[in-house]
Formats: sequence, C-alpha cells, structure tokens
Amino acid sequence: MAEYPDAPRNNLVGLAPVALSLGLFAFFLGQAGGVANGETLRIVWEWVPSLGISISFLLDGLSLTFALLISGIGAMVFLYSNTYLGGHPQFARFVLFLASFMLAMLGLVLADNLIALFVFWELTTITSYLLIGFGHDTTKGRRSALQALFVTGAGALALLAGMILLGFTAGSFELSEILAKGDELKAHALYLPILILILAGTFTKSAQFPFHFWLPNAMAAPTPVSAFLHSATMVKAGVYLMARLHPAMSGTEVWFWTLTIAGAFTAVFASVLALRQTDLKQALAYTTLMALGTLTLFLGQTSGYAMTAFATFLIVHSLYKAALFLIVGCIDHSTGTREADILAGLGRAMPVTAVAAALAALSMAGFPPFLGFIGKELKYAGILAIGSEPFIFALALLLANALMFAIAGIVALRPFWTRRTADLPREPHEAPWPMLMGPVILACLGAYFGINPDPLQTVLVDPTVASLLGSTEDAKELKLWAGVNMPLILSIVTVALGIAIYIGHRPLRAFLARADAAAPNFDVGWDKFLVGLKALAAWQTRVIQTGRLRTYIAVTFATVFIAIAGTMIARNAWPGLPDFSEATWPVAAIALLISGGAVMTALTSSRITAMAALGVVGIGVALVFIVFSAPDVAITQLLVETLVVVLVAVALLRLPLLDRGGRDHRPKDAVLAIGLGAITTAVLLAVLETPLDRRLTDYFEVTSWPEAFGRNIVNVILVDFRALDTFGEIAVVVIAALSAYALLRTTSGKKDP
Amino acid sequence: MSDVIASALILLGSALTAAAGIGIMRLPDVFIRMHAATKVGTLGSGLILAGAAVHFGDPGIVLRCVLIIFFLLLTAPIGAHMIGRAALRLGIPVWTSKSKPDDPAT
Amino acid sequence: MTLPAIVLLISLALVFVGVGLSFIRLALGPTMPDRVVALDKMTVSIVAFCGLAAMFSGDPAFLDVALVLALVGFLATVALARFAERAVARRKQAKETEDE
Amino acid sequence: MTWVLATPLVLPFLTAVFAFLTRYGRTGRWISVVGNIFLLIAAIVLMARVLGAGVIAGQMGSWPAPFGITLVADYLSAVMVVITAITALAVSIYALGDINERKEYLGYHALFNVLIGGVVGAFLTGDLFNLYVWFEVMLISSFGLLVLGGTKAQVDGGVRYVTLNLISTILFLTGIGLLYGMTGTLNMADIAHSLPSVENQGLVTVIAIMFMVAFGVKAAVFPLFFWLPASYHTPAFSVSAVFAGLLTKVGVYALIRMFTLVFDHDIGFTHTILLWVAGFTMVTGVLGAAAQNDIRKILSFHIVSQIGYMIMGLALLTPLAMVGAVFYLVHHIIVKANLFLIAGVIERSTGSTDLAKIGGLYKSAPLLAVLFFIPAFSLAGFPPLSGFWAKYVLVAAALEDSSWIIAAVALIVGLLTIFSMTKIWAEAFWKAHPDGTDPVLTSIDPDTRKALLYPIAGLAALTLIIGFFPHSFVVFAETAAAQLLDPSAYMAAVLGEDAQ
Amino acid sequence: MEALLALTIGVLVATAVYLMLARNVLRFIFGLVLISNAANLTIFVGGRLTPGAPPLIPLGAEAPVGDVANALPQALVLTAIVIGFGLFAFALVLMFRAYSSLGTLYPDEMRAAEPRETDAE
Amino acid sequence: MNTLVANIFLAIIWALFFGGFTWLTVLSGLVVGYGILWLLQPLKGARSTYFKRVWYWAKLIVLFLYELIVSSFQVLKDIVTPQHLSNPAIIDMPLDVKTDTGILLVTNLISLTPGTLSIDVSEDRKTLQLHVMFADDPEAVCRQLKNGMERWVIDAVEGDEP
Amino acid sequence: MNSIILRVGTRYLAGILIVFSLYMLIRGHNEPGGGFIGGLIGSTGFVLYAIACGTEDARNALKIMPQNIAVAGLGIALLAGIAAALFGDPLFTGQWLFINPTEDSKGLPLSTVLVFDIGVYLVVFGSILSIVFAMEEEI
Ligand code: NA
Ligand code: NA
Repeated sequence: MAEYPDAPRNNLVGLAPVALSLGLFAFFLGQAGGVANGETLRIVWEWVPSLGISISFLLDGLSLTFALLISGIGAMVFLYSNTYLGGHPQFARFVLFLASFMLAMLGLVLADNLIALFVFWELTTITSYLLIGFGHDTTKGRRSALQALFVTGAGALALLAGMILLGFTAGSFELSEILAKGDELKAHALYLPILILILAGTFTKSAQFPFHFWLPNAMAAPTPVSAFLHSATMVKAGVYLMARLHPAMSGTEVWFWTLTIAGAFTAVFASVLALRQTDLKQALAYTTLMALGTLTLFLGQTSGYAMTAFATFLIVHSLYKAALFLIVGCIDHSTGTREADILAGLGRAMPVTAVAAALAALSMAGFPPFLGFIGKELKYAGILAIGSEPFIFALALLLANALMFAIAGIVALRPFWTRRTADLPREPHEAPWPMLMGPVILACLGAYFGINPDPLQTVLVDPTVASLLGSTEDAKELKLWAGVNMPLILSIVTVALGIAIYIGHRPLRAFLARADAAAPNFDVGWDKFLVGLKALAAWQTRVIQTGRLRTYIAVTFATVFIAIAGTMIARNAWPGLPDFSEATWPVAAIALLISGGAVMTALTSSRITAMAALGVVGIGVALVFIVFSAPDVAITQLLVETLVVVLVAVALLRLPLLDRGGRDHRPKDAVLAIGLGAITTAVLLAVLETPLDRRLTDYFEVTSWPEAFGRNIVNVILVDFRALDTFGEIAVVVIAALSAYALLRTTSGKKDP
Repeated sequence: MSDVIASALILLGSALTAAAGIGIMRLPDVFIRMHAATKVGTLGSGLILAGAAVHFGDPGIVLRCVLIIFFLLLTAPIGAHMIGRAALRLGIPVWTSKSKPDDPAT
Repeated sequence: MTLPAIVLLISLALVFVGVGLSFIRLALGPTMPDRVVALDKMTVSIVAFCGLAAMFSGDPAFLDVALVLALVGFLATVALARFAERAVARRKQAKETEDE
Repeated sequence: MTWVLATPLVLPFLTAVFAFLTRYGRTGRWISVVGNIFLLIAAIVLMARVLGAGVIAGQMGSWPAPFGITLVADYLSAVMVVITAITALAVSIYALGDINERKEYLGYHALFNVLIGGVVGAFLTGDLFNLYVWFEVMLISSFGLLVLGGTKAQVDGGVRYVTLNLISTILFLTGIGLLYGMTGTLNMADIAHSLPSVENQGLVTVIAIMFMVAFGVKAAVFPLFFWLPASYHTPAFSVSAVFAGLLTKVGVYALIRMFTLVFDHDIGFTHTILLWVAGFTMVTGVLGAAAQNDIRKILSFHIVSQIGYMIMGLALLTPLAMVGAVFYLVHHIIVKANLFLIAGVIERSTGSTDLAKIGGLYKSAPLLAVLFFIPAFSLAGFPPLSGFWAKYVLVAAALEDSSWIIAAVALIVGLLTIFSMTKIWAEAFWKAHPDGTDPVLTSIDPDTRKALLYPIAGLAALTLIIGFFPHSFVVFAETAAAQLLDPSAYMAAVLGEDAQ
Repeated sequence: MEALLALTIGVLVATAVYLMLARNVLRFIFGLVLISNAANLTIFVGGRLTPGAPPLIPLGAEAPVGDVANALPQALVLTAIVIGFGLFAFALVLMFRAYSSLGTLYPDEMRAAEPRETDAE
Repeated sequence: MNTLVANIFLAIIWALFFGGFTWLTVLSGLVVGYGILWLLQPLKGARSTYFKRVWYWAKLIVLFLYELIVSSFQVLKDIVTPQHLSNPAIIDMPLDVKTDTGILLVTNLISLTPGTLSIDVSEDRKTLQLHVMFADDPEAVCRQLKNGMERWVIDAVEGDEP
Repeated sequence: MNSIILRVGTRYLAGILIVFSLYMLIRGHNEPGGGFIGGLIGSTGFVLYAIACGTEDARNALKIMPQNIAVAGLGIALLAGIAAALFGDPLFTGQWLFINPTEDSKGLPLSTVLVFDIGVYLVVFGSILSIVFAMEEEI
C-alpha cells in the first residue's frame, strides 16, 4: 500500500487469522450435515458452577448459520485487511483485535449459557471499541469509539439484568433449559421486565431506533472492520439474541408489537436516511440499519414465512453487504474518496471490482435471479403472513425495499458505469487480488445461491427455522419462481418505485437534508448528553466536594448528629431523667472547672488564654481521675497535658493570631455544637442506665498478682493482659514522631542532626 | 496528737492556698500576684503535704512528702522567675502605690 | 489514723476556693503573664489536692501524682512564659501587651 | 498454634524496625521487600490453616477470651490478610523505583510497614478496642505517608485528611466506651453474645449507628467521603496505591464485621440505612469522577463509588450479596492499587497525570497500554475480568432480592465507570501527546522500570486469573459469606463451644 | 455522680465541636484536645466510678481489698490518652507546617490540594 | 570530684524513691546515677567541698524557713486588708555569689520569701533584678538581703572561696 | 533560653527527672508508674534541657538520635513479645524468672514484661523528644 511502503506484508501475523478462520469455517461446515439432520453439538465446561455459570456451547441451525457467516466472511476480511492495512505500524494490534472479535462473536452465537453469552457479548463490545478506535489520533475517531461503547455498553447492562432475571425465573442459565420453559416464562410476572431489559440490550447492539445513531459514526473504523463488525456480524448479535430467545419469548402481544413496530420503523427511517448520504460507506451503514430493522420485524412474527424470510435475508444481507463494504474500501483505497457525487467512470480502471459490485448490488436490489430476489419475495410473503395490519407493514417494507433498490444503484452501479465529470484525488486502479477475493466470492455466492438455493435451504435455512420454530415443518421453500402472487406484484412495484427514486435521488436528497436538519438529531443529542452529564457531574462536585474544609467538617458533624439523634428518636432510646442525688460538691466543682475551661477555650480570641484554658480542662480531667481512683491515668493525663502546652507554645511562636479582626461568632455552628453535646450526654446517660457487667475486671483483679505477678492492675493490663493494645499504641507514638519529624524536615532544608 | 498536728497543718495550708487565690484575684498587678501565687500558694501546698506526712507517719511516705515539698520549692521560683521576666520584657508597667487604686497595669 | 472528715472537707473547700479564684484570674487576664500565673497557681493547688485525696482515701498512691506534678508542672509555666516573651520579640511593632 | 495468627501481624513491625534502623544505606528498601515476602508466606500459611479449620482463633498472652486479646481468622480475615500481603509486596517492590533516598531516610519504609501491620492487625483482631488501636496505627502511618515529601498539595491534602479522620477516630473511641459501658466486655464475639440481653435494644441501635458513621468515614461513604478525593491524589504513587487499595477497605471490613457479627439485631433499620448510603455513595462517587480531569482524582472518586458496591452487598445481607461484597472487596484492592501504580508510570513517562497535558501512550508504550487496560476495564466491570464477577454477583443479589432500584443504580454506575475509564484511555493513551512527543517507557532507567512494572504486571496477572478462573474465588467467597451470616463458628472459635 | 460527668462530657463535646467548626485550624486543634478529653472521660465513666480506691493490690494480699475502681477502663483511657497525644502532636505539626508552606491557617484559603476551578483552569 | 558528689546525690535520690536504703538500692542508684551523669556530661556542676558545708546548710535551711513563715504574714496582710498596703518597685541588687548553684539558691530563696521576687539575673551575673512589694527604702531591702540570704548561701555553697 | 536561673535549675531538675522516670518505670508493675509514665517523665527532663540550653546541647547530651531510640524501643517491646515463642507460648505471654526466692517473697523478678515496659519507656521517651526537638528547631 502506498501509505506504508516500507512495511512487510502477507506475513505470518496477517495470514494466521486467515488460516484460523478458514479452519473454523471448515469445521463448522463439517458439522452442517449433522445439524441439518437435527443433531445438536453441545460442549460444556464448568466455569462458576456454584452460580450456575458454565462455558457451554451448542451448535444448532441458528448458531451454525451465524458461525459460518462469521468465520467465512472473517476469512475474507482478514485476507483483505492484510493488504488494506498491511504494514501499518499498528497492524499487529489490529489483527489481534479483529481475531479476538471474531472468536468472541463465535462464542456469542455458540454459547448455550446466558452468562457465557453475555461475556462474549461484552468481548465483542470491547474489541469493537478498540477497532473503531483504530483512528485514535482524531477526536472524531475517539468520539465514535466511545459512543459505540457507551450505547452498546448501556444496553448490555440492561441485558445483563434481563439475563439474570431470566435465569432466576427459569431456574437455570442454560439456554437449552430456558427455551424449554417458554410457556412458564411468558406467564411469569417478570416476563415484561425481562423482555424490556433484554430488548434494550439487543436494540442498542443492533442499532434499532432510537439507538441507531452510533452505527454510522462507527464507520470511522477501517473499512474491513465496518464490513465485518458493522454489517455482517456484531450488529447482528442483537438480532441473534432475539432469534435465540424467540422460541421462549415470542408470541406475546408485547413481543409482537415491540419488535414489529421498532423493526418496521427502523427499516423505513434508516433507508430514508441512507438516501440522504453522499459518503458511500455512510450510505451502506444506513442500509445496514434498514436490514437490521427488517430482521427485527420478522423476529416479531411466528409464522413459517416470516422465519424463512428472516433466515434467508440474514444470509443474503451478510453476503452482499460485506461485499459492498469491501468494494467501497477498494474504491476509497484506489481513488482516495468515497463521495458518491464525485465518483464515476471507475468501471474501466477497475473492471473486476465493477463486476463484483454489480453482482452484489443486484442482489441487494432484489433482482432475479439473485439470492436477494428470493429474499425479497420471502420478505413480502412473511409480511403478508402477519396477523394484524399486514398492509401497513407491507407498505413500510415496500418503501424500504424501494429505497434499497435506489441506493444499490447509487452505491454500486453509478460509480462504475457513469461518465466521469469531476477529478478524483487519485487516478483509479484495480485493487490487488487479496482485496478482490472477498467481494468477488461473496458477490458470486449471492448469484449462485439465487440460481441454486437448495444447498442453502437444507444446510442453513431449514435448520435455522427449526431452531426458531422447533421443527423444519413450517420452513418455506426458497425458489426463484413461485408463480404470480402478491409478493411478486409487490416486487414489481418495488422495482418501479426504486427506479423512480434513483432518478430523482438528487432533489430528494436535498429535500431530505433540509428535513433532517429540522428533525431531532440523535447524534447531536449524544453530545448534549455528554455535556449534560459533565455539567451534572461538575455541579454535583461543586455542591458536595466544595473544597472548603469547614463545610466538610460541618457536614460530617451534622451527619453524626442526625444519625444519632434520628436513631434515638426512631428507636425511642432516651434515658430517664438524670439522677444527681449522689453527686458531691467537689465533683460538681470539678465539673464546673472543666466546663468553664472548655467554654473559655471555645470563646476566647486570645491564644494564650486558649492554651491556659486547655490547661485548666486538662487539670480538671486529671482531678476526675484522682477523685475516682485512677492515679496512673491522672499522672499520664497531667504529663501529657504539660507536653501539649509545651508543644502548642512552641508552635504558636511561629503562627499568627487566632482572629483577623473581629471575633469568631458563629451561631449556626453553636447550634450544631450544642446539639452534639446534648445528644452525647443523652446517649451516655442511657448507657449508664444499664447495669455494668464487671466480669473482665473481676478476672483481672484475681489473676493480676497470682498469675501476672503485678500489684498495679492497670499496669498489668497494659503490659500483660492487653499487651497487644499497648504494642499497637507505642507503634502509634513512634509513627507520630517519625511523621512529625518527616513533615518538618522533608523540604525545610534544615540539616538533620 | 499527730492528728491534731496534721489537722492544724492541713487547715493552715489550705487557708494559705485559699488566701493565695484571693491574692491572685485582688492584688493590683501581675508582679504582686506572683508573690501571692509563688510563695503563699507553695507554702500552702507544702503545709498540706507536711500534714499528710504527719498523718501517715510511714517513713517511706514521709520521705515522699519531703521530696514533693522539696521539688515544689525548687521549681516554683523558677517558674515565677520566668513569668516575671516575661512580664518585664513585655513592658507591663509595675503597679506602685502612686498608681491609681484598682487600676492596675493595663 | 483517720483525720476528722470535717477537717479534710474544709481544707478541700479552701483549696477549691483557691483554684476557683485562680480560674477567674485566668479568665480575666488581662495580661498574658496574669493568665500564666493563674495556671501556675492552679497546678500547685492540685499538688495540695493530691495530698488531700491521699488522706481521704488513706491510699498514698495519690502522692505519686503529687510528686510528678511537683516536678513537671512548672514546665508548662516555663513554656508559656517563654512563649509570652518570645512572642513579643517576634513582633516588636505590634503592641502585644494586651494579649494579642 | 496461635503463631499462625500472630506471625503476619508481627512481621511488618519487625520489618519496619529493621528497615528504619538501617535507613542510612540502601539496605532498608530491601529489608522492606524481603519482609513483605515473608509476610506473604505467613499470610498463605494462615490461609491454608483457615481453609482447613474454617475459623481459627488464638489468645495473645495466653489469657483466655474474653479477658485477653483474641486474634481470629475466618475466611474473610484470611483472604484480607493475603491480599494485604500481596499488595504490600507489590508496593514495596514498586517503591524501589518510586521512593527517593530522602524519603527513605525520613522513614518511608517504617511508615509503610507499620501501616501494613496496622491493616493486618485490623483484619485479624477479635477485640474491639484492639481494632481501635490498629485503626490508629493505620491512621497515623497514613498521615505520615500522605505528607512525606511535603509539597503544598500534600500538606493541604493532609490537613483535610487528618481533620476529618480524627473526627471519625474520636467517634469510634466514644462508641467503644459506650459499648463497654453496656456490655462490660471488649471481645467482639463476647459483645455479640451479650448484646441481646441488653434491655434497651433501641440504644444498641443508636450505638450501632455511631459505629456506622465512624467506619463510614473510614470507608469513605456518602456523605462522609470528602477527605478521600481531597487528599489521595497528592502523595507518592506507591503511597496512594496502598491507600487506595487497602485503607478504605479496612473501613468496609469493619462495617462488614460489626454489622454481621455484632449489630444484627435491627437489620430493618441499620441495613436499610446502609442500602441508601450505598446507593448515594455509588452515584456521587462516579459523578465526582466524571467531573475530574486528573487520573488520580478520577481514580480517587471511583474508590468512593466502588465502596458503595461493597456496602450494597452488606446492606442486602443475603448470601449472594455477601459473596458479592467479599468478592468485590478482594478484586477492588488489587485493581485499584494497580491503577494508582500505573498512574505513577504514566506520570513518569508523560510528565503529568493531568489528562489535558498528556497522551500518546497507546502508540509508543503499548505494554503500558495493555497493563492499564486490564485493571481499568476490570474496574469498569467488563467480562471476563475480575470486576465483572464482582458486579455480576452484586447485581444478581439485588435482583434476587427484588431490590430493583439499587440494582439499577449499580448498573448505571457501572456504565458511568466505563465512561471514566475510557476517558483516561482516550486521553492518556489514544490521544497524541500535546507536545507532539512520543512518550516511551524506555525513558525510565532500566532498574527503576523493572521495579515499577513487575508489580503492575503481577497484579494485572492476578486480575486476569480471578477473571478467567473465578470459580474457586466464588466458592471461597460463598464460605466466607456463610461464616459472616452465621457467626456461630466464629463465636465458638473465640469463646469456646460452650458459650453458644 | 456519673450523671454530672455525663453533663460535663456534653459541655466538652459542644465546645470542642464549636472549635472544630471554626475558620482557623488552630481552633480545630484546641477542639481536638477537648474532644479527646471527652472521649477519654466517656470510657472512664462508662466503666462506672468508684471514689477513693485505686486498683492496686496491697502487699501481702492476693487481690484488691474491698471494692476498688474498675481497672480496665483506666488502662483503656491511658492507652487512649497516649494515642491521642500522638495524634495531637502530629496534627499540630501539620498545621504548623501548613502555615509555613501555605501561609495561612484558614483552610478555606489553603487550596493546594483542591484548587478553585478558576485557579485550576 | 564534682562528678562523685553528683553521683552520690543521684544515688540517694534513687534510694529515696525506693523508700529506703538497702545495699541493692544504693548500689543500683550509684550505677544508674553514673549512667545519667555520663549522659549529662555537658552539664558539669556540683562542687567538691560539699561535706564541709553541712553546718552552713543547716543554718541556711533553718533561717530560710523562719524568713518564709514570718514574712508570709506581710503578704497575707496585704491580701486580706481592703486597701493595697504595698509599695512595690523593681530594684537591682548587685550579686556577690558566683557559682551557678549559689545563684540558683539565692534567687530561689529570695523568691520564696514573701515580699521579694527574683525576676532575672543579668547576663554578666553581677546584678539580680528584684520585684519588691514593700520598697519604701530599696537600699535597706537590698542590704537586708545581701547580709541575710546571700551571706548564708555564700557560706553554705562557696565557703572555701575568699 | 538565656536565663541563668533556668539553666542552673535545669542542671538539677533534668537529672532528677531522669532518675525519677527510671524509678517510675521499674516500680510500675506494683505501684503507679510504668513505661508510659516513666517515658513521659524522662522526656520532660530533656524537654526542659532543650528549653533551657537549646536543642543542640540537648541532642549532644542525648547522643543518640531520638527517633532511633523510639524505633529501637518498639523493636525491644516486640522482641519481648516474640520471646514467648521460645517457650512455646503465644505472642506476648509474659516469661518470668525469680532470682533468689525466699519463704515470703518470690524473689527479684526478671521478666519479658519488664523488657516490654522498657521498650514502652524508650518509645515514649524517644518519640516525644524527636517531636519536641524538631519543633524547637523550627523557631
Ligand atoms: Na448479635
Ligand atoms: Na450475630
């Protein structure tokens, strides 16, 4: 490639995943026979058995269809990437992420345990995030990656909740067991919440309206990623899960209406928006949305026609859409642009690409004899099988298909087969063969299966329908000619309408652009959401984490007060009236002294008064210890008090005055303070009403001398009975000293002695 | 007998302690208050401890009381000296009999 | 061996009077040294209090408290006095006589 | 054999003493590393014994319970000790490259190892006052570590941290005094044994709430967490790593211990409050993080948010919820400590932790990108990393309990966590460096680089192991939860069978 | 007796909280000293009060004679006093250091760890 | 010699603390005292002719106690009478006592006897600053102190010196 | 501090305080006192010294850096606790040796408990001095 001329190409890093995916494809193909015969392959590894979580895989028709699409298209995308991005400095990472993605996707479609499925689901989210972020140098690239991650991540969380509830309701996380309990589930009170939560997950993943906006932005990823993730595989994970749960959860009113309406609306909405795009890749992205909508719509049904249409269109779409994305990549790579209005006349320079594009586009447009035609006929058949209001939905589908027809022409035919009018950034040339392999094969498959749908029918479609409906009985036949019937008529109308749109697409596009500008824009909404989130966060932080220590302290104290007082009230734990009859006047005098000292400390604006008042409190407390027979404590108290005064006196020499002008009157603080003091007294009085159990002290008294050889019981407790406490305590003292020393000396520049 | 002596010592000592307190309250400036605190107060505490020594009579306790008194006598004047010196260096005016009564150093 | 309780009670009351008055002086000030003197006086009174407590309880253990206080109590006085003195030296311009 | 319990407690202090006395050379740092290796061995031996015996208890000083101090290890204690030892070893290795000689001289290794000793003591003690003592040991050494270095931000952060934590300490001490006044005992099992016979059960609830507030400050729950975001971004990276990993968890541990063993008499009241606290803590923490633009500040607020998850497990108090709480506790220590360690490497290679000033790491330092990605996305709860299981079990527990709102809160907060982690990822790693430079790890000198990266890689490996092989951890947490919900084995181990 | 001290403890707590809420962190330090005293007294009072009989065993006796004061709270209080002193000393040094490096004792003006938004951006 | 005296002094204190003289307390006191003096080397003090002055010491103590008690009433009187009787002044008194111990004794004893309070000793150790409560005649107060308290102290502490 | 009176007084008081502190330490097991009280009193001796004569003199007199004393004290206290392991007892189990026992007394006790208390003494002593000295040096 021109961009990375020096880099090696087709090396092991690039080819290993091609081999891997081909191997997997071959393996799955090998299983096809068995699956078609109704056998299912189940592998179970216990993972977290106590939580009912296992890594169990089950291969049935639905899984097999997806697995073959994933590994098959994967092989082509890897081959394509090897050229498209070969030599890029981050190519190895890219391949690693893409291969991880593929494996995760395979795990997702094969998992038979809901939680394992979720794990793979999230792995696709992460790998997709990393792949979209391949263009991480640009703000747009990072934004798109975050958007995709956030939207699908949000859905995934809902999905997780839904899955957990589903598992609890069904009594197992094993899908094979859950699917057997469909009737039980549908009757359960939690059915609706489960459904809503799971659909939130699948709709976001499959970009259903109104969660569609992330997908076009995800086109910031390299084209192979778009082809693989955003058309053929990941976005279909949501569809897959709805299909997977279809047997257990479908058939209810809410299931039908939700899926049908959302699917139909998305299909129409997306195809209208697709027409509005001028960037080929963007246009394709919106058509992918349309396809996903259509698939969702069919999953809302339970008829055999609808299920067959679902299975067929799933395959059809994967084939042509992957091909078209890769082709757009070839065009981009070759000409340096993806602008539909500029691109023209490439057919001569890129003949192979042109042919492949034509084949894919015709399939997409639903021309016979391509597979797309069969798919479209089945779609109409499926929609007409809808029990209520089939024509409204048929009309929607008709409109969507017609738009699809027009877009196929715009994207895949016009650039090649019209005369060039404007200069291209680069002179077009044919893409190298590894890049052409994929589109060509995929496009040809679309043609081949159109002519010969039988293998497809037996190997994939019938088993898939069987997975959905329980048996192949209701599966409809894939055939090009089903006689003149309603679907055929609708097809003809579609073509006519499609041609009309194609012809008038420029004015139509201009009109749509105006309409779009007026309509609410979800992408702008995303930005607003982020701005709002940040504003909310900033507001909350300003309110809570104010940076003002005083507020923090006040809130903390207020919390203490509310918590204690509230509980006292709630639990009516108040003490009786205090009994002062035993109080003696010396104790009263001491209490007065302590209180006086404390109040003076609080109210003075003189530092030395505060210090002296603190000394008074210390002395008063020591007096309490003396009066109530604690000489050791009294001595310690007096010594510590002395050292406190010494230290404060030293510190204050360097510190400024307490108040800068004006005294410190704070009535609100005083209310809180008095409240806390009162509640402390109340709680303590209540505690004192309970009788004290003196077991511990009694034991210390009788063992202190005979067993611990000490007559000062307090000291014996300190150094023997509870020596571990004392040890911790001296550790505190040592560390306080080391910390204080370190604090004073880290940067003070003073020399250590 | 010893109880009588002890009682006398204790009462005298506590009276002096109280008197020292009155002195601290009443006397006109910090220097004169120091006289009351340092000597009258110390003497009061010393007498109470002397009373305790007489009361207990046990030689070990007597020695302890003597030591307490000794330490009081050793440390109290040093403290007084430090305060006095600070007061002087702070420039607190010395109250004299010519100063206005009840208007001590301000 | 027991003193008349009334003697001890009277003494206790007198000592408390001394402490209380000192406390009032400590509150009133007006100068830094006044407060320090008051605190010093209170410390010395506590020594007396300990002696009384020993006699009240008949347990000489309280004399140990007195012993410690007699030895160490003046340290706070020294520290505060030094603070008062140095605080002035540090702010010669500011009029520090009236406390702060 | 009580020494199984005592050794992990004694070792950090021995390490601290020797490391301090040899601080003049470079020996101290290696003593710290070796000491922590021994600690890990001792912790593993303890764990092995606990796995065999269920709960083991030992009486220090040979004085019988409840008279002497009991050390006791059930599953929760044992795993906390092991995880503490792992974190301590990782951080002590990291410190080889992170802590300069001046800080070593001033006693970094002593402070650090005493902190670890305090943490281990808090996890192992069965005595309430002894718990207070270990809390103080932790607190004071965290004070020292926080301000070691003495920058303005550190000193200011220190003022905030110290003032608010001291309030909690005093409240804790008062609570102990009151509880002693009611029961006459300090042994936690014995208190649990005595409390039901207290007449004024309302008062027991009041005391319980006091402890809830006191430990709530330590655990940094709403509305008591201010100190954490105000300070955790200021000290050395090894210090904030060990703070972030261990300190708040000790508060959570204490809440779990007290509100399963001791205060289980009025669950309708206490645990409902806890549930509200959990919800608000999750939300305010994660929103706080969303407003930040500095890696360490973001991570700090996330600690708060994630504490909420653990409290949520405790508040729900179902077996599954307790499994979640225990699992979350263990997972979070490893992941959060590691993220702070990585922040240190980011700062070294890009020059800052301010997201606006850095970038380019994805391109030029892919190894660091991988090492960051693992814990960051684990924290965000992505499978199959450890954080997913933690979140999964808690959400499942809430749903099982029909606690819809808290489940929704837990999930939404998980989403916002993703938002923050990807913000760091996008700004520090994906975005180009604003200077146009390509920050590379090789700019760090090789010895330092090894010291910094080995522990990060080790912790990341642990995250992966827990994520990929969660079964034995879950089974362990189930036993731990069962022990917590039915403390009879704990009480029997401490007080003897006859006490039941 | 206990009731009286409970009241005193209430006063200590109230004054301490008032001080701790002040603008100047030096007052916080003073409040800390007061509230530590309150906590210590709480433990002491919680162990109930016995006047005039220290928990000492006289020579020749195997156990204390008569009812002596509860020794356990005394040991706890002693521990708490020393721990409290350690914490106090550190806090004081911290405030001292805060003043010398940040130039203020008013935490509302110390905004190095949590700068005002205007300062930060 | 100085060291020995100090050592014995400390040993006695030690023994007193233990409440009596036994061979164990005295011997251990000597050992401990030695250790402490070793610790305090920069603070050398204590004179060698200590024993000769026992007599002077006895005299000093008795006279001091007499002074203390008798003159206390002067202050007491001032305290209890409504009017302030005193006439205070700060006066400087020249010091003859030379040794550290002497200075300490003189200042302490002067402070302890009511009516006089030692404020400071000048850096050159030649002047003692006093606060005198009854300073109607400062000269007389000075003379009285020099002939009384200072004389006794010099006799007790510095007897051998001229 | 340029006070001759204080300096001279300190000369005596510091010595007395330290002797007294050791006395309080040793008798603490039977009478009021113990490692904490001893360490506090001992430290006030040197605090007084530092106030009177300056920290440089005080540090010279002490000779050993106070932090080292404190940490060594912590180590001693810990070793006193660990010593129980040699006798097969749990951590902090006191080990006693009575020298010269007679009929009415157990004899002179030597014990790990005393060693522990000495450790406590050293910790308190060293810690307070390192804080006070460092603070004094700031002014
Ligand atoms: Na209980
Ligand atoms: Na319980």
